[in-house]
Amino acid sequence: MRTMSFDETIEDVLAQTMADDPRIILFGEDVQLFQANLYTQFGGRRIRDTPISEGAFLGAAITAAMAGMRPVVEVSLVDFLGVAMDALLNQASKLETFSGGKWKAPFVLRTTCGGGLGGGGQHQQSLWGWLSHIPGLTVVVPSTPADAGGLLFSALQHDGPVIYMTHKLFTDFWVENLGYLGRKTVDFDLPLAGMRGTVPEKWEPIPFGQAAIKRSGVDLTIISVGVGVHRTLEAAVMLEEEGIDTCVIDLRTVSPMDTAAICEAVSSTGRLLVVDEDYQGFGLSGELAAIILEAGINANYGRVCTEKTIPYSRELEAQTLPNKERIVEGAIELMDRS
Amino acid sequence: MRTMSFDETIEDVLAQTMADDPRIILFGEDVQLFQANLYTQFGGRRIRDTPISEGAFLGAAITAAMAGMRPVVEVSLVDFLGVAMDALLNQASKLETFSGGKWKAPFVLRTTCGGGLGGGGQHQQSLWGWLSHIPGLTVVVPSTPADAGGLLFSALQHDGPVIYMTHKLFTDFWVENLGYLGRKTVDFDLPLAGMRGTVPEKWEPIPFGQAAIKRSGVDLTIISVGVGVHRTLEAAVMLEEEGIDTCVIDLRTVSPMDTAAICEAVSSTGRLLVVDEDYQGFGLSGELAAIILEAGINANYGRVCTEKTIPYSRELEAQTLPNKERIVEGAIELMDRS
Amino acid sequence: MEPDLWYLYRHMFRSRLFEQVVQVFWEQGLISFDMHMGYGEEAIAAGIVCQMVDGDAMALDHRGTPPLLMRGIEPTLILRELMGRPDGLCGGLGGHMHLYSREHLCASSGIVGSSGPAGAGFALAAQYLRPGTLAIAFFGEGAINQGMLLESMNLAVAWQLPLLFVCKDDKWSISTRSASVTGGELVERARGFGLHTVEVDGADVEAVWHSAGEAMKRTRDGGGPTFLHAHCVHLEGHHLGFFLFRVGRDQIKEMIPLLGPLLRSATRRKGGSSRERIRSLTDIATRPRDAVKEQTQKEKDPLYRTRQKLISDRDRLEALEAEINVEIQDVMEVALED
Amino acid sequence: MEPDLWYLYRHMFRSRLFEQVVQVFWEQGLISFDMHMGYGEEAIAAGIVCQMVDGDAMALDHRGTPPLLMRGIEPTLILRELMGRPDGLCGGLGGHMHLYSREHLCASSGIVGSSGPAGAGFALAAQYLRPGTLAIAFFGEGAINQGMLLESMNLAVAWQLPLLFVCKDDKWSISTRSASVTGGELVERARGFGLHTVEVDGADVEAVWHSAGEAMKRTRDGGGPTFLHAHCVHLEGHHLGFFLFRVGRDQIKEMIPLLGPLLRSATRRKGGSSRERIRSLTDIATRPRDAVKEQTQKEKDPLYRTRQKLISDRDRLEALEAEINVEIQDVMEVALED
Ligand SMILES: Cc1ncc(C[n+]2csc(CCOP(=O)(O)OP(=O)(O)O)c2C)c(N)n1
Ligand SMILES: Cc1ncc(C[n+]2csc(CCOP(=O)(O)OP(=O)(O)O)c2C)c(N)n1
Ligand SMILES: [Mg+2]
Ligand SMILES: [Mg+2]
Repeated sequence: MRTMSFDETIEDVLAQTMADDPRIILFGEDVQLFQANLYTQFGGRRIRDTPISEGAFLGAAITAAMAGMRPVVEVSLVDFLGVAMDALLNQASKLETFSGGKWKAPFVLRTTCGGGLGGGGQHQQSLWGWLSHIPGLTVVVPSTPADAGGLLFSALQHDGPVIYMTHKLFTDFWVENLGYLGRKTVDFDLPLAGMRGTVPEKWEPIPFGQAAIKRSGVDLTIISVGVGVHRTLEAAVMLEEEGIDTCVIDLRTVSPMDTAAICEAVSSTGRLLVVDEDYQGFGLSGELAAIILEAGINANYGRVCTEKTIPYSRELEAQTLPNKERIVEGAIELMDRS
Repeated sequence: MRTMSFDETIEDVLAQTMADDPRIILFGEDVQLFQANLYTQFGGRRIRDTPISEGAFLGAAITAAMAGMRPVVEVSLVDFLGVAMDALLNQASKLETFSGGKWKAPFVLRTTCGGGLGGGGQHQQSLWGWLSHIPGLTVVVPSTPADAGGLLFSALQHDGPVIYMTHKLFTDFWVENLGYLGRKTVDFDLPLAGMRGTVPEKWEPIPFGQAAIKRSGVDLTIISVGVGVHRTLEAAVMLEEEGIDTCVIDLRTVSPMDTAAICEAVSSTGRLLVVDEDYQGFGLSGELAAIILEAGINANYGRVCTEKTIPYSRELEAQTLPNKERIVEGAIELMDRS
Repeated sequence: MEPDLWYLYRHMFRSRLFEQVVQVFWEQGLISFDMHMGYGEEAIAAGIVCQMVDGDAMALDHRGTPPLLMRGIEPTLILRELMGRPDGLCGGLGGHMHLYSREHLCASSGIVGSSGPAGAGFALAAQYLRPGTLAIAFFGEGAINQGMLLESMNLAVAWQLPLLFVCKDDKWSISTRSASVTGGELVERARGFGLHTVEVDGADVEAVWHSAGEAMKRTRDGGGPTFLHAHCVHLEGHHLGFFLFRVGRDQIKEMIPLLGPLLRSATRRKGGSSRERIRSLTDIATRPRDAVKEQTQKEKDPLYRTRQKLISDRDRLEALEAEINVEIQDVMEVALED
Repeated sequence: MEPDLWYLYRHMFRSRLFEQVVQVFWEQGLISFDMHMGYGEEAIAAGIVCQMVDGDAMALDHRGTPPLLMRGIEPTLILRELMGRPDGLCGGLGGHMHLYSREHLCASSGIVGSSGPAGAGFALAAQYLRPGTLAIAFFGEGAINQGMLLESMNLAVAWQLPLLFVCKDDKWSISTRSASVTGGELVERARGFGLHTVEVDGADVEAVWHSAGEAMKRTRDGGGPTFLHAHCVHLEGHHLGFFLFRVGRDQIKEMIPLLGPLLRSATRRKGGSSRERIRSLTDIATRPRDAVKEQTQKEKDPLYRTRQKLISDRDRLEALEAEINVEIQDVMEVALED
């Protein structure tokens, strides 16, 4: 076991797989300097800066993959996918069906998501549930360095499009470059346990659709993903003090989802709280409700999500994103209900 | 009461409101010929053809609205919004929050949705649940001429962005121009009761977020929207023969949703089947599950949705979209479960 | 070098005959939705595709049939795909706007402009995996206002991609005169992005062959991307059964049912000035006539033009045509087999 | 007509001073995220905005402060907005990338390129509601590769919108040299869309005033849209605390922690050739230095340039500066009040 930061993990897996597989190239805006180490090792032919043309270069990643490459394409923030959505909605996701199962596009779209740095509503969305609505896309949201590495390793071997989402707060790079920016005068509620941690000596793929049980408990199941997992784990400690024993599940991949693990955990506690930094309506929290109802599980259910556009003000932002306090409150409310 | 087709209804409301309100202009690809009557009455200054630049002209609709106009912007099929999603995801939906509640963009995005004409997976998506995930958008999906008129009337008075979706199968225009195309050799399963019907002498706005109870029943609640409502009503007749008494609810607006009506109907029957032509995962069907669970309603739940990319083959298409048979089957399964 | 006109004509004639079968099948209801024909652009396809080599790739728009045929894809597979048969090119799942052949590196899409990014991705893969090969992106002049296509022109120049952009300019996008929604001259626009450019009469297969050949040679040699602007007509208009053409061809029969509503609109109380109304009416009356007239000029039909050059050797010509007739007859019969 | 240089300088100086307060607040942690400054583009803003009249509109990018100030928006409101205060311009909900003023018809967005469509919409409304007024769209040279901006250039020409496109070209988009990802010359590109074009030294406020004035007059008179290409620098680089500038300014301190990983990457077994690696390392070492050097040339600082022209009347100059100093001091104090 080694200890690594989230960023180092991603770089390590990329460096290793790129060394082994010449079909992997990486492109996106500013990647040469943002990924200076990879740029140094692999040079400008395999690490390419792009124009600010997400529609063109994400679209190009698809056919490049179809023609034998394994592109890793970076769109710095998931919010920017609005200008390139056709590539996901109508091209990448549909290729396998349209070609009668004969052709697939193995590329990885790396992007960051999530809030907590005071960046307002247009630079801090999560959107994993939104993207998962489209059949044909794999959506990955790791919450620890070990998961980040194992899931990226899988993504780079997967035969279809994978959207690999990194929450900004996990990465020293984005926390520094959108948050601190050299200052000591600002403070962020960082999920430290997700930013740095032990990782295996040798990378092994983590299969998609396999949730991680982060904590077992008998009173209540909380399901989350990304930074929400860490907020939930902190809340679970507080809940323990209230005598509430919480089971915490990290989905790790939003699409596909680990239906079996979800159903098992919820049916054993009889209570489900979803903690989701993505928007509340028509997303992950709803899908989880449907899954347990479809399975015929009778459970108390609540959700702590982002209900509306994220405000810029740090104070309002903190209230809008799922935080410890809201989670504890939601959990207690759920316990009281029955 | 008058009898009108779905198309005539929309034209009638537009003609009336455009005559009364000079701020209403209409633009989109081919609207001058697709809306030849309005073009004749209002001329090329108010009915404008656009280049195939959905990103630019949908984006322009927002600021035109902010600056005092009331644009009706047409994107012929909802699938094409992939190329213009930024305008919805990051601009229109967020303006009200970003401006501190001081500025809104009153425009109507008219688009068509849905399948059943053998148009394959890139021209027949529904996406109302997907669009509703984004806070700040109103999403309207009428299923009768009367609702189409009343809801369009409301949309044209609303102070924020409204996505007004017309299912292709309701409109003579699209059924002819994407389906029959002058042929008598093709057949479609048309929702006749939604294509033509009585409408009020004088248009009255229908408030958003008010579902319609299309049929009452004590055994099972089926909630749907768009053409699904008609498929469900047909299925309800078949279910009646099986001795199952079905309550059918037409949401009419997907965002906002009529939570009260939903909860009332589901708690009285104890069973909910969602019939949704949009994709199953992370969408409307999930949100409905969450709503009833949040309300503490204990219900059997099932869903009949579009589970994957819509295939081109007419036969496979018919199996993929929610059809009578699948609805009946889903309903019986739900009845059997308890 | 000079092109082999007999060879080119063979391909063009074969494509024309094959599409005539498609048209018959479509009229019989065996093919659904708005079938877009390549009638009229055969010379562009032939002049380019006949110079492609193993490893070259193509990104196609909604008129993919002629290039696919000329590239060597089994006609029966295409026809069966259009019929939605499981033994079609894509298992009947793609349909006429989504024709794929992995072995020939051909992809299509029904989203206007998406062949730009798709071509760029193919060309990118060519740079790494198949030096000396190239990609072709086909699209119409209407597509040239779609952002992602414009982006991909820039991307191709920035990355010096081996990519030939082929704009098949029939002056119309559906019912819109493209000039009325397009600024500047297309060749100048492309040059403004730093592309090599060439303009050619797309009905003259030899001219296309020459200018495409030169551009393809340059791009294979690493000389960067080219924009080829080829003028053409579409003998059946936008798609089979297109209303503009039905009206334009049979004004009396097709216009009469439209007249009542049009005249009612023209005389409604509020609206545009009478000058505007008259202008709209004139426009509505002339567009169909003009469209048909422009698209069906004999001397712009590449088949007619090329045949004129070969007619002196009538025996050879008739033998060739007879041979292809037999082939296509056979294709038709095989396609109809169970 | 000649510009009043004193008047222009007043605006420029006031903007500079105000932004210096912003910088101090940001350094103190009172403002979050990546604050983008207008330092260096004051002459472009002043030369244009000072010629705007009532009813004119502005679509701004991520550097909105100078134009907003010059347009007459209360500086305290802006400052408080940047601080996320409820009494800010947008109630603290928007933040520095989303500054709106309804009464001044000003809108901003942090999505690169979106000021194109936004400007088009404002201009469209002007055509209907406020003939003789116009809209300005501000953006950087990096944005010119974003599809929706390119689309809006075409749309503006097609609709002859009263719109002035202002490209503030600092040669850099974040850490990328824009020339390395951009094909052709920008002015030629714009001309290829049919726009009027003008190129100007953006550090020369009189030159900007003249060329913008002419373009604005033409567009007010219905002469169609113009593309104004203005060269400038950004004294603080992409945003405050930007790593490229930190490294470029203090190579020793900032580069040292990066060196270890860089050298390890440079010497890893597999990867690029040693020539490629050396090229990458050189690039990484030179980009920061070049960026700082290019952006901080005194003679490209519009404040310095303009001041030189006024310095002969030192008393008046100092009085003016003192007066503004007092105003901005006051703004700062008021902004900090509860
Ligand atoms: C993004 C998008 N917008 C609109 C459409 C609808 N559409 C299909 S073909 C077409 C016209 C294309 O015109 P052009 O590019 O000139 O090709 P042509 O049909 O004339 O060959 C349009 C608007 C679409 N498919 N995709
Ligand atoms: C669609 C989109 N892609 C990427 C970004 C990230 N981004 C913000 S500013 C910027 C560079 C813009 O460069 P330029 O247009 O030249 O403006 P400058 O910052 O140099 O003034 C980028 C890439 C974004 N905000 N939006
Ligand atoms: Mg065309
Ligand atoms: Mg720049």
